[in-house]
Amino acid sequence: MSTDERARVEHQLEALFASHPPADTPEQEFWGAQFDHGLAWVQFPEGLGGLGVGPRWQSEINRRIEAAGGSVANRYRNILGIGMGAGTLIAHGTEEQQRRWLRPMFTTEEVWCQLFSEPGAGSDLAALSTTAVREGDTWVVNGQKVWNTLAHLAKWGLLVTRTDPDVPKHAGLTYFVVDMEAPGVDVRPLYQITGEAEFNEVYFDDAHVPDEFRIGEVGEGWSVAMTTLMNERVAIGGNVAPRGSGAIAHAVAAWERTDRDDPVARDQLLAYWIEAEALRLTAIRAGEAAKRGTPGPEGSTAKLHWADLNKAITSFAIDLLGPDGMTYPAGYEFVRPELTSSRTEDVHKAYLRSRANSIEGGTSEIMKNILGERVLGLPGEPRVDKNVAWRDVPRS
Amino acid sequence: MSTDERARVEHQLEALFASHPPADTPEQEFWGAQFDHGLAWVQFPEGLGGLGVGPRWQSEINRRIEAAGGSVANRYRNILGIGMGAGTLIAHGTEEQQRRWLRPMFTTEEVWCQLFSEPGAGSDLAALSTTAVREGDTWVVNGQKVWNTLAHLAKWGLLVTRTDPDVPKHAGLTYFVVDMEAPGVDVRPLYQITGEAEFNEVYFDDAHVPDEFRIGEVGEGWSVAMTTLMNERVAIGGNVAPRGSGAIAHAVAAWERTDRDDPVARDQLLAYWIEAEALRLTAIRAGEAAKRGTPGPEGSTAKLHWADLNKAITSFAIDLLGPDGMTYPAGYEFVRPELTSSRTEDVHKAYLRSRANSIEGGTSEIMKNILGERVLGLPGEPRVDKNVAWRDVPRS
Amino acid sequence: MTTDTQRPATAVTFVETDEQRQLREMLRDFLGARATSERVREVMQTDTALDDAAWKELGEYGLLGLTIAEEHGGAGSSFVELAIVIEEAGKRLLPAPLLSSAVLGTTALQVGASAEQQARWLPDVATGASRLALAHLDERGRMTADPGVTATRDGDGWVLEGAAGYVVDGHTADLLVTAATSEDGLQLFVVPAEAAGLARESLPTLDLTRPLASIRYDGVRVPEDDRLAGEAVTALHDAVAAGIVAIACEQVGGAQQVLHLTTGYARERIQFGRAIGSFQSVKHRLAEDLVKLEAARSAALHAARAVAAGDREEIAIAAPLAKALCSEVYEAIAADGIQLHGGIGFTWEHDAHLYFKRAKATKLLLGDPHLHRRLLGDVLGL
Amino acid sequence: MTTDTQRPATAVTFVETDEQRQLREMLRDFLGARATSERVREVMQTDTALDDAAWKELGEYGLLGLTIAEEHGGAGSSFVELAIVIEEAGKRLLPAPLLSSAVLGTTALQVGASAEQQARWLPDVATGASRLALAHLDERGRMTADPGVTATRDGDGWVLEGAAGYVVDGHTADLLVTAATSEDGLQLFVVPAEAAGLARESLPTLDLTRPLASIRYDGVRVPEDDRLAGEAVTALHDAVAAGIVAIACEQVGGAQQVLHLTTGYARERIQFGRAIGSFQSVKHRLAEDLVKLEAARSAALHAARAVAAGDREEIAIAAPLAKALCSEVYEAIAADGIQLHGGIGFTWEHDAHLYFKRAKATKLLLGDPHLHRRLLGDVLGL
Repeated sequence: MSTDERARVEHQLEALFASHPPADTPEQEFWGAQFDHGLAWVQFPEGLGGLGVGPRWQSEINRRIEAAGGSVANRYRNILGIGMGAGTLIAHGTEEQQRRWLRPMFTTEEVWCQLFSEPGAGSDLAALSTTAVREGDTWVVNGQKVWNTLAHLAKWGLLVTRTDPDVPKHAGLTYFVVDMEAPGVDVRPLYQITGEAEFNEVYFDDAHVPDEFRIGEVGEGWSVAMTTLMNERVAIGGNVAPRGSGAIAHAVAAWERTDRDDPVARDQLLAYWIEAEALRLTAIRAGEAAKRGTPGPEGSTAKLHWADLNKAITSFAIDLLGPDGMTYPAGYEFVRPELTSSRTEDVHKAYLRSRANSIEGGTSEIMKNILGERVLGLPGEPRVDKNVAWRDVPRS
Repeated sequence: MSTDERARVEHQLEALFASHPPADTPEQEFWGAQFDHGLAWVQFPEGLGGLGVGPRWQSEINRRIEAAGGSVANRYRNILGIGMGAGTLIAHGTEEQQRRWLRPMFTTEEVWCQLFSEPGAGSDLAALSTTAVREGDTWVVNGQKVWNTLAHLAKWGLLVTRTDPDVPKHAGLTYFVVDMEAPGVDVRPLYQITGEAEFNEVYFDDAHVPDEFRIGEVGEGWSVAMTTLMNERVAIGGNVAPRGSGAIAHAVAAWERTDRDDPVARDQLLAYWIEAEALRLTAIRAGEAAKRGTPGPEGSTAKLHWADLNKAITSFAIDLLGPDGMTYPAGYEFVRPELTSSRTEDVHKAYLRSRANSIEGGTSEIMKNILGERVLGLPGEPRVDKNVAWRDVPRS
Repeated sequence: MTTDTQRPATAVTFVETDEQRQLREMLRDFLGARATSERVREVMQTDTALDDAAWKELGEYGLLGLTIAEEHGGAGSSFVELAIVIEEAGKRLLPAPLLSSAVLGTTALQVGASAEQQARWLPDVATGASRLALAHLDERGRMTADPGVTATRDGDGWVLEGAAGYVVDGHTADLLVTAATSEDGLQLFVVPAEAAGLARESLPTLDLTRPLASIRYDGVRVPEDDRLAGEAVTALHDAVAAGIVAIACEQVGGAQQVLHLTTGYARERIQFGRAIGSFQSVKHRLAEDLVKLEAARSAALHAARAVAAGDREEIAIAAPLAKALCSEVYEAIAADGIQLHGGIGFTWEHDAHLYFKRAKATKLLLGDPHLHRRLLGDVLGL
Repeated sequence: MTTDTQRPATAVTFVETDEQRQLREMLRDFLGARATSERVREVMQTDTALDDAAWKELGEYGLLGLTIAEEHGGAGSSFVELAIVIEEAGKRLLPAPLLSSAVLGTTALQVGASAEQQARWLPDVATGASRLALAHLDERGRMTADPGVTATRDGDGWVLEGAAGYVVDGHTADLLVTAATSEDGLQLFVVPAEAAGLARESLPTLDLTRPLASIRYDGVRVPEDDRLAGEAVTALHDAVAAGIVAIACEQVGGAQQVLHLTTGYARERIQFGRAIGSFQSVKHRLAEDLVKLEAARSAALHAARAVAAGDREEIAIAAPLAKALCSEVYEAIAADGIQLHGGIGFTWEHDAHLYFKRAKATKLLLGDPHLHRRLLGDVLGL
């Protein structure tokens, strides 16, 4: 079966490369052909960008495309669609929805964004209060979403709404795809402490969403949203950076700008270097274990460790700069950065940007709950918001 | 009134010193006379060791006695009686009980101990399960207490028991004085990680306590116990140690045994020195504020800060010793130390002993709850043990 | 450890007089009304980043010359009062040159200038009509290095050449108290900002509420009368010591305000049906921050009292101690301020980042904690 | 940073073979049954503090000569297998001279002894009949100092004079691999414990499960045949590197066991009607400990693989990295073990203190984290 899968993949790759030489075909045209050959999401059904084979072939396909001079940049440019939306559509969408949205998503002709978090629903996402009220075949949406990467470029949004406030919070949610260009949808830049607007706020004021854009059943929005968030983890994973790269490179560079004669700073630098390298080794270990199907706790500790270490190391790098650490050479420019500025080359910006590492994608507090409860098997806390109608639970 | 109080105190002091010259009178005899002159607990009623004046005179009286060559060591030798038991008897005891117990307590003829904590009731003291069952004029006590300083020397114990398991935990407690020499009371040394037994375990096996030894009403044990614990804080307070003393002195001494050429260790030493000095200044500030009747948060932070800092500094001192830190020169001797070994001159022992600082007298976790809720005004957690009969609350 | 450092610190006391309490309350009201978040943000994004209106009002209230003698138009109060102003201003991130003019510049003149010189300059400083800044670092901003400016005698006066870096409020000062090396050693000169040959450039700062400037001296001529007549080394040393203590007090004010904001948020922000402050992860972090804050406060208050008492021996211990500790405490509490506010704490619109940046910038200003620990160790003989 | 250190570490992998997994499970069962808390406590309070029965059994199972070649009676396995034994023994605080004999002593002989010498000594080491210890520190126990022993030629042999300190298991070893300075530089000698002029003294140790001894050499005569024929400096260096990595593996085992014990307690201990592990203060602390443990485990496993591969360039990075990190992680987790157990964790009867003491003692054994960070910095050119 595995050799059979290999043969099918090889066959399609050969055909794709023959008809659309990766190095010479315009990007979007190539991605369209890649989709048509079932090499976009290789585990998806045939006709929907896949071949119905094991997902592990995808990384090999991507490597081969890059080796042949092609691009896989669509995966980054439309990360929320390709990485998270597609899997959600496959799991919960109708075939019509899948046919409508998957191909232009993969070619990046239509960019996607995610509309989950709200000012009042961060860690407690299921408490969200953006409402969708049915009027015949349409839903009328009101409320506010926040932390929406790419929303200003997106054609489509993955939206979770509250459709029934009279049941416990997880039970009253419904999931939609929303047209970001529809009337009543207002996207505003959200400036962050770096002076950049990597994220947006999205306001809904009587925005209309046709019922045919609903994903999953009414009231099933939470499980659809969970599918999206599961896909997030898969989308992010991948290669482990080389030794000495990332935040520690900033600290080493800052150290090399000093007279390199302070043993106290050197000791701290080395302590961080050690921790960064140990975390890198852990990521390799987690990758090996995941490949062998024997994932251990090391996979779960990495995000938490990375967030806290990143913050500590970039802050230390600024300290190493001494008086220059009081400056912000790039200035606060109030612009939108190219993509996310998480991996910035500017140590000052990296320092400020890293503050969000322990907030975005699950705060460190939530990650510790997860580690404590799911990995260490510790009991949960008494819950005051279970089995209570959403409208009766206190909210801020 | 204050000048009147001064005059009365002066008068009694003069009379005491005249009849019992402090330097020439045997200790216990002097303390008996001090009691009879109302100078034992000056705020207590006349005839019960006091003069009914403000408690602030006591520290001056103690100073004067010491200056005159007398001793106030009874306050340390019988700390649980004089410091905590006496106030409890005054607040909740009958006059007969006060007359019976206060004088020999003050002279140290009868040493007292406290029997509150249990293996299953540490931070959650009110969950204790040692039972007292009434049989006519006697109560039959069964159960186990732990962390009982001085219990092996004590004639009397301050005991909290459960007398009604069918009401919520705070409501079913009753407080007694128990004769430590009575049948059914078994005191065993509790060895700790230093190899010493500073504490005891006390086992009750059908021990009989006469009802006349009950302090307060049946079911009122919690509020009586709170009085005892309030008195604990007052008993401990007092003078602020000089700059550079305490744990930091161990670290400085250890540093001075090194070649004093390691800038990294020096930086850490100074960071601890700074923190220790800031904590010392905070204690002075808290004392001033308390004296002026305007206590601030600084009074509440000191215990927590001290515990954690003490542990960190003594551990660092051991590190400074290098290979010698792997030794334990005193050996593990399984003896009872003189008094408490909290202030030991031996850095190795101080290091091990300090581990308990963040556990005894309220764990650091409980102290943080108190700071967060009482000082910062943050809300408490949902409680699962309120308004539930004690016997129905889960216990370990 | 030498025996000197073992001496009981004679004057350790924290008692605040009624007047001091009233001063603090007055400032709390004044700054609460004037230095609002909106106003601070408005000012910090201007070129000068100086709240002129608030500055004038502070001058009218006599708060800019608190430590200046009455004969020079000041209030003749002590450094403890000035520290209260600084602490309260730190709570509100007031963009005003208190540190540069009322502390660094004023102290340099008080210690280094002759009576005649003080009479000439200090009255305007006390009213706020003239703002001082201290230019004593080289372009790399190092404390230990010689200043980047040299002074050469030229007839009756002097010519200054070189550059000074990281001058706090240097771009809005009227008089630059400039440290320069001459043949006779270190000298301090009072140089008008508009002097010929003097050029100023603002630096892009991490903390927009505290501007920094580079100053170039290109053949700037200074008359002998404007060279401070006293001991320049002592004057500079005392000015920096006072500055360090003032920063520590400012840090305590800022840290207290962040903790206040964050605690308030934790009481009100509800997730999972509960105020987040009821979760131990939040509650205990805030409790730990309170522990740190109270230690920092003790250190800063004590250092301010040592400066007020002019107790050089105690200042040598208390000042680096306060700067090292308060810097780290402010940074930790401000970082928690962002984290515990969650996403909103990472936005530009929320104030958490303003404190976070002020904390980092003050940590690195006039010597980082590591440097101050080293200085303290030298004093203690450790 | 030099380019060398940038090279992709060629052999970074953590895959465990089926045999390795089986070995680990076998040890878990064996030690779970043999090295119980009662047994460890019984042994640690004897004069030798050596579990003779367990030692013999380990020898019978062929676990004492895992890295010794089959021709010398060993198993011919790699250091990865030995590291598994060490890690599992660390979990149980097994009082047995694995580190001293199977790692330090064995490595020194493997690298420094001639084939004839190895054939003479290693077979007995592999069975456990002969126990090695490495005496290479001076009486103050410093790694950087010259050994405290000097060797002088005397006819066909040598005479040793001086003292060695902090010799792990030195009081129960049969053969003391002794580092001494001679006219020709450093030499290693294999000295029988019963040699005339050799005196041993046990030190009172913080960690009763790992004995230390001082050894005095008072004119001890050693034949030339018992001087290791190879490069003494290399042999000592490799022995210490292997020892450092072994300690890191032992630390990971101990830390894991403490975390396991503490987590179990947090699940079962009820206060305020709830398991204490449901409180975030406890839950989050344990989660943070898990994060540290997994990082430490990666570092130790990788270092063991580097030793197994004989990749000196990678060992130079991986060994100090692992020792520095695992030392601090074990100490932190063991300290939390006491704290989270509350009062019972402070008693002698509970095992928490045994791990706490082992953690501190291993932190200081063969160089503390600070030293290893410095060594790493030198290798990395930082």
